[in-house]
Amino acid sequence: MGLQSQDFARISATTFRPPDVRHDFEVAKLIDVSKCIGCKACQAACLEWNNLREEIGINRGVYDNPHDLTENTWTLMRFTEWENPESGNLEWLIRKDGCMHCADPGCLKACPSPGAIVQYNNGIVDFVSENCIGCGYCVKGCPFNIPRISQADHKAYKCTLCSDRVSVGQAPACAKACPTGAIVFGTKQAMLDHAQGRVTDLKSRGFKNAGLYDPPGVGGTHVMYVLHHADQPQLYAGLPNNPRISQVVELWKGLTKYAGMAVVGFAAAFAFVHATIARRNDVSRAEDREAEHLIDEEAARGRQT
Amino acid sequence: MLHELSRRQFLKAAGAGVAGSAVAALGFGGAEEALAQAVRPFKLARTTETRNTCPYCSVACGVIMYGLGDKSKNAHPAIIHIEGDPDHPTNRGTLCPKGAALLDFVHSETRTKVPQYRGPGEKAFRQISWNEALDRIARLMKDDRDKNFVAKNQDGVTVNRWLTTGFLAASATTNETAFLTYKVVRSLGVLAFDNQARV
Amino acid sequence: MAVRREEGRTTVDRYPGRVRVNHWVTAISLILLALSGAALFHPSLFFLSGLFGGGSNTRALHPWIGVVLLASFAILFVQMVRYNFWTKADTKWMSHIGEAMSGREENLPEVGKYNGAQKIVFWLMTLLILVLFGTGIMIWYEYFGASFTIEQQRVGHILHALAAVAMLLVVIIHIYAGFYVRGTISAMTEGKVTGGWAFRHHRLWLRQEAREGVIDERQVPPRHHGVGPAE
Amino acid sequence: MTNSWTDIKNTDLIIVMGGNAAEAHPCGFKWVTEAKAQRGAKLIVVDPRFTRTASVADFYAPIRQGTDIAFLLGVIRYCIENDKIQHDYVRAFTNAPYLVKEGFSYQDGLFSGYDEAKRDYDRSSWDYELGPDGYVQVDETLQNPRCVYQLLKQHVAAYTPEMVERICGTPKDKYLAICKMISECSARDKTMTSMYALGWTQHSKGSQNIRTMAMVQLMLGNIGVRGGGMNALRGHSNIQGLTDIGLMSDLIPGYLTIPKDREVDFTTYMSTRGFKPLRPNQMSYWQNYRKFMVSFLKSMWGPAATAENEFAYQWLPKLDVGGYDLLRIMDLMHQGKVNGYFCQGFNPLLSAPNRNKITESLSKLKFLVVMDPLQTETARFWKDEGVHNDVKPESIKTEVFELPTSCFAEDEGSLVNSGRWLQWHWPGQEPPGEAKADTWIMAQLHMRLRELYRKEGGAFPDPIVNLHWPYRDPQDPQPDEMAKELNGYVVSTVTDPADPSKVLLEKGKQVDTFGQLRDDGSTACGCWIYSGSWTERGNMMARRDTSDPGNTGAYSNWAFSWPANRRILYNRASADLDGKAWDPKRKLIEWNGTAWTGYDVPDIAVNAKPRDVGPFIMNAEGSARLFSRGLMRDGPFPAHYEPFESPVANVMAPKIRGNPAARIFKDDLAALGTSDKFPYAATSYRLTEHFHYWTKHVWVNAVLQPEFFVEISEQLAAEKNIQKGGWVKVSSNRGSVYAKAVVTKRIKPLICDGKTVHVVGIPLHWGFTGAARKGFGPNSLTPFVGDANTDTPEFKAFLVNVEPSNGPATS
Repeated sequence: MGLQSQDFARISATTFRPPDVRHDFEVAKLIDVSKCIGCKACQAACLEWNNLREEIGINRGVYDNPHDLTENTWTLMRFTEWENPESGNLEWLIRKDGCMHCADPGCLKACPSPGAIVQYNNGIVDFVSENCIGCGYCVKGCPFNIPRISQADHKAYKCTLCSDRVSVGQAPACAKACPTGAIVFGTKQAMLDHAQGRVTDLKSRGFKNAGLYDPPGVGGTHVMYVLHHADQPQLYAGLPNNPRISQVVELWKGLTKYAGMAVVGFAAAFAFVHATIARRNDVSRAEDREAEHLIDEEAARGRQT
Repeated sequence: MLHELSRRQFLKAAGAGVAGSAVAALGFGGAEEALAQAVRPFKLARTTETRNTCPYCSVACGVIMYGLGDKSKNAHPAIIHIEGDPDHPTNRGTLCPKGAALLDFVHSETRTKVPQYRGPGEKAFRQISWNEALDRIARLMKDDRDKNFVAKNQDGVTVNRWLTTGFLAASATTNETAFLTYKVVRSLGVLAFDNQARV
Repeated sequence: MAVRREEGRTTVDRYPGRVRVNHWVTAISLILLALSGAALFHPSLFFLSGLFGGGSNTRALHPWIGVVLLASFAILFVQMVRYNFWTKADTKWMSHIGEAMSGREENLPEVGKYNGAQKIVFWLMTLLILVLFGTGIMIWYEYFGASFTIEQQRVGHILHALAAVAMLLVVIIHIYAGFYVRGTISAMTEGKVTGGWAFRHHRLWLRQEAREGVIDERQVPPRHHGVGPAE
Repeated sequence: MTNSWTDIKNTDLIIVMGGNAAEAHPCGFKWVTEAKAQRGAKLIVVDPRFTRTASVADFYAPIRQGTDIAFLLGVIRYCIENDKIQHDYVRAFTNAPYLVKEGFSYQDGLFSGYDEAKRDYDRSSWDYELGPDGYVQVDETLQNPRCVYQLLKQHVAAYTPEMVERICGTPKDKYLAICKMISECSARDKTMTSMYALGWTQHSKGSQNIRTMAMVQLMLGNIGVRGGGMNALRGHSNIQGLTDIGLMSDLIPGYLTIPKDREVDFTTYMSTRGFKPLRPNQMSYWQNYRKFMVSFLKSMWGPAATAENEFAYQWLPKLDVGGYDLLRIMDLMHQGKVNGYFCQGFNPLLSAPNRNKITESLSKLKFLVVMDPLQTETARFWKDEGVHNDVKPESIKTEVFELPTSCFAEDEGSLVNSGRWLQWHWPGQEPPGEAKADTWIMAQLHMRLRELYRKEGGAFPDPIVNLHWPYRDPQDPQPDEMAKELNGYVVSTVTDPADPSKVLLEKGKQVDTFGQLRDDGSTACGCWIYSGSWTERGNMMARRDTSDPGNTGAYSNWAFSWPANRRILYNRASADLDGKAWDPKRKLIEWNGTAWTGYDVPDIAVNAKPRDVGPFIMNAEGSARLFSRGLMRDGPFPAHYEPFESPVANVMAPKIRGNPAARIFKDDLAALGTSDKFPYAATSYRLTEHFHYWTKHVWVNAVLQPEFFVEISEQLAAEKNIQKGGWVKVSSNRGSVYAKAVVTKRIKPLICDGKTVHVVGIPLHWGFTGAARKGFGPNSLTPFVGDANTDTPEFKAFLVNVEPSNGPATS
């Protein structure tokens, strides 16, 4: 089953924007950190659904296992023990890390390979392996440090938001599995509404800074968090405070790209023009003869010394 | 149609209308593959669904097992995926990290597959047939029972007990298995009978 | 190295074989790097990856070609560096660059093996190749992805891109000059130039070469005395 | 569970104590988050560790393991002091007004009648004052100093917040905050639910832990109501079923009991079990004991069980001791008194306490048979696995059989969940290799034994050769056949005595309810509480109707719930004396003037008038027992006792070690450690990533939690110079293990009786088979002592020492 270009909002490394004629529902996944018990059901469901198996690691004195995202581990619980200076209470902040499916995806912007990264109209940002060349540009493009390159097949991998499930009307595997309903899935609007209710509840329970994490810097995301301390996202295993695509990447993929093309083109053009107008730079018969004389003189001088 | 569209778009961008064919020859072809191949096919289409219950804790979540084959005579069923049963009142489709990984339990490399026997002092198991195993076990049981069965206690009261062989029952077998086990074990007069309720 | 009197013409040796080989290895590497780099640089040029057997191969080959370039250029550098030290004359020559470009060299000072512009090209290439290789390492994800922070790699990318553009400019100038100044190409094909060419563009150098002596390769030497093998 | 998982959404306050629901039962815990979301309910967690349940709690307080009784008796004291009890409920539905015999007393940590030599009580003084009419004397005013209420008030007086802090290490302010939250649930329209598990049972006074909370719940009027109850979160998928069906030393299916030696015949046996009401016109299931028992015997021995031979009563073995539980049998094995042993899906080498003793015991067997879908350590107890199983195979003479069995995915039948739901499931594939269903294996063994006894004769063959075996294929009985036996069926047609032409029960038909069972042998029933699970209407356990009228969470047409498809036990107590719901918003059943109607099946007769019959019909009193008479071996009231291994002395009775009535064998007493050598208070538990000793065989779970570790506080780590993620050696007086150290803020040192107590957390789940890294279980360290009433091993409170180490490889 093929998709039509109308089904895409963005396609990497193409100089055209797909005709924006279809308007699917934008979907989103909402992760309510305050409801999360860190059971890792989402990790298990992800590995199982995507037929991935991670290698069996070791214990490093923490609950985080594996220790980081990998080409097989597309989502990961990150545990933070934090003593709240205000209440004096210990808080165990547990965040499900993984692709945020940005509205303005840095990975897609950085990708040099046509169609290796696509964004569907429903907002899902997907990697297309057969087009991926394994350059790792997406890693540099991502403000959340999510994509991982497999050393086995040199392709980039990350959460697909279960685009295969969503395409047949099912929720992502992690969202379906989540025992406490900390992960919910639906249209972006529905998720925003749901989040409001959660934030109100949390405020009523004394978390006065509770709020939604839907960072505008990347145009909002299709994976959002409800945080009890939305004023300090970095508490949650370094969730970026105000993520945006790196200026350097913007410059590299913006100005440099076009300026570079222009400059080189200009140089070529200049040469062409010069070649046509400038006087031929050729050796004249006269110079040939003068050369002979000069050679004789110098040769003679050479012999005297 | 799709093919045309993207190709035309690209050529415009490449600003090389004439060179088009050459370009194609050079192997350009990214965009339309993306369009054609983007989404991984849904893996559960046409698998056979079977309702079951998670065998771990006592929440007893409903699960759906997705199996290869359509139950036709020659299709050997094999479970390829397990997911929560959305109809189940308790788990409503959710599963914990154990339940979500049940598939690897069913297909675990360290599942027992053949009867094995280890003789006195031996360092390893060796495979034996079911008949050898069961005949031998029955013989060992009968000899022990005949030797140590207590029909009457010292006061001459009928007690009909057999104390020198014990039976630990499972924690995850079905009620039906449990009852058949109960019948067989109690009929022998076994009192050293226990289950995993405490641990 | 020598000046040779041949049937009907006089030539001056400019480049021995080993230099010519290095030059062409470097040149070809540069072209391949430009093509593969361009494929990854701008979507509208991605089709160039077809030349290398697709995107993945392009991604895998580009850095290795870079290694080849570095090696061959390093040798070239050793072979040429001693002719490329800057002199007052070069400064004077550069001040008349406009005349040179419009083909009038009468008022220019006599030039040795290389003129100021050529020396600048030489040093620019040296510098840019070093930058390109350094930043190239930083963004060679397959082997060095773990050795640099993502932020460093981002900077690496943009520097690599800028250096590459600059490199292209230098290369274009170098190649164009070769064509514009007639009689130059033979230096890197046959390894020699005509006496007239040397007289016109590198007179000082011609003098030195001539002093070294002249080899007469004609069948019938003229009665004219004073011709002998160079010592 | 008195209630069900789905009922938890109806609560106002959840207290998780003696358990870790979020980690051990995540999908059930969902209903806690539902209650929080739907009703704004609050969650309290009391645990030695800040668990993943605590991470989503509204209030957390630490407690030293093994001191829960002191904590909860203090709560009762608080409720009485502050008049936060539901008076009508307590007066009408509990035995608070009942008078207790003169002679009952409690002092210095002991109740009247203690015999130190026997470590047991003479419980005759622990009973009610009976009137001439044979009924209990009551004082509705609760003023009589001998009434249960006054005795309880006196009993709990010592458990002041200061005393609780001294014993439990729970800061007073936190403790009082919790008392306040709990006590508010004494209001008619507020309920609390208690979710507990092995954190309460695995103690030498486990049963009393649970009793104490049950008493709190009764004082608050929270038993029998929606969103209330005592909810035991059973650890295994069908451990409820195996207990119901009585796969225990002293049980017969449906909680009937195995005869004792003194019960020489059926009449004597029945004399102590028949029901004798303690209050006027009280009813009880046990009135029907004889019917249940005879029907069970008929299902065992069919035609061979006749009125003439007491329905084969004598074919049942008789008990000479309390029971041959796991600990006792292992001890006998250790003494060389056991020759053969079967483990059906059970891994005692890692599950039973004091692993070294278990290894020695198993080594003394003639033969061991293990039936399991997984390669267990028990089946390999003889295998030299280096530090992970340090034995010499050549010196172990035991014959071992490992029989491969099917797993859930390959078998059919029913499981009973914590909420007493019997749910049917279907197979999705064939067992791998030569693996077989347990039913086939048991049938094969029976067939062979029956054949041998028929051919050779031998010791008392009757119960074997006559075992009722009515299966289509005797070699391979099918689940539906056993299911129908369990439900019960009519053996011979029963007609109405008044009018013999009127057939009441037709031969061969399934019974609809245990009400139809007879004591004359005309019915057979494997397990009376399962009656109604497979009737003439078919398999009720396979029902999948998700409708839930009134949104009560009862789901009455989903599967089948014992008894009689009742979803909430003691539901009569959800209504006041006159049968109106305590809380109209949470109506369950109500008296409409002529009958009980509502969302659940009433547990008293549908037409039993409100003030006539008490709600707790399992008890002869018809009311709940705050004072348990002689029914608990270790006291009619709970009292604080330290664990057998404790870092501090019992501040209330310094001379007493452990629970004075708990059974402990001689060598095991000697093997106990003391806090001078083993200063740290250890506890064992499950992690959410794993299930018991199974999921280490599951690749994905092995990835999520790959390696054995112990958890210690940052303070202890600093004291002992232990690195996060470094190796430590943990040892008790019975053995030692190597583990990685998880150094965490989630465990904090406690101050108990002025002494700093460091808690060491030791998860189970690791062994030497499976996909996960090789490791150890806490049972290498735990003491071999059990609860006074159930002999559940004391896994949750023991003493260890912790030292930095280089790990098993180099040590």
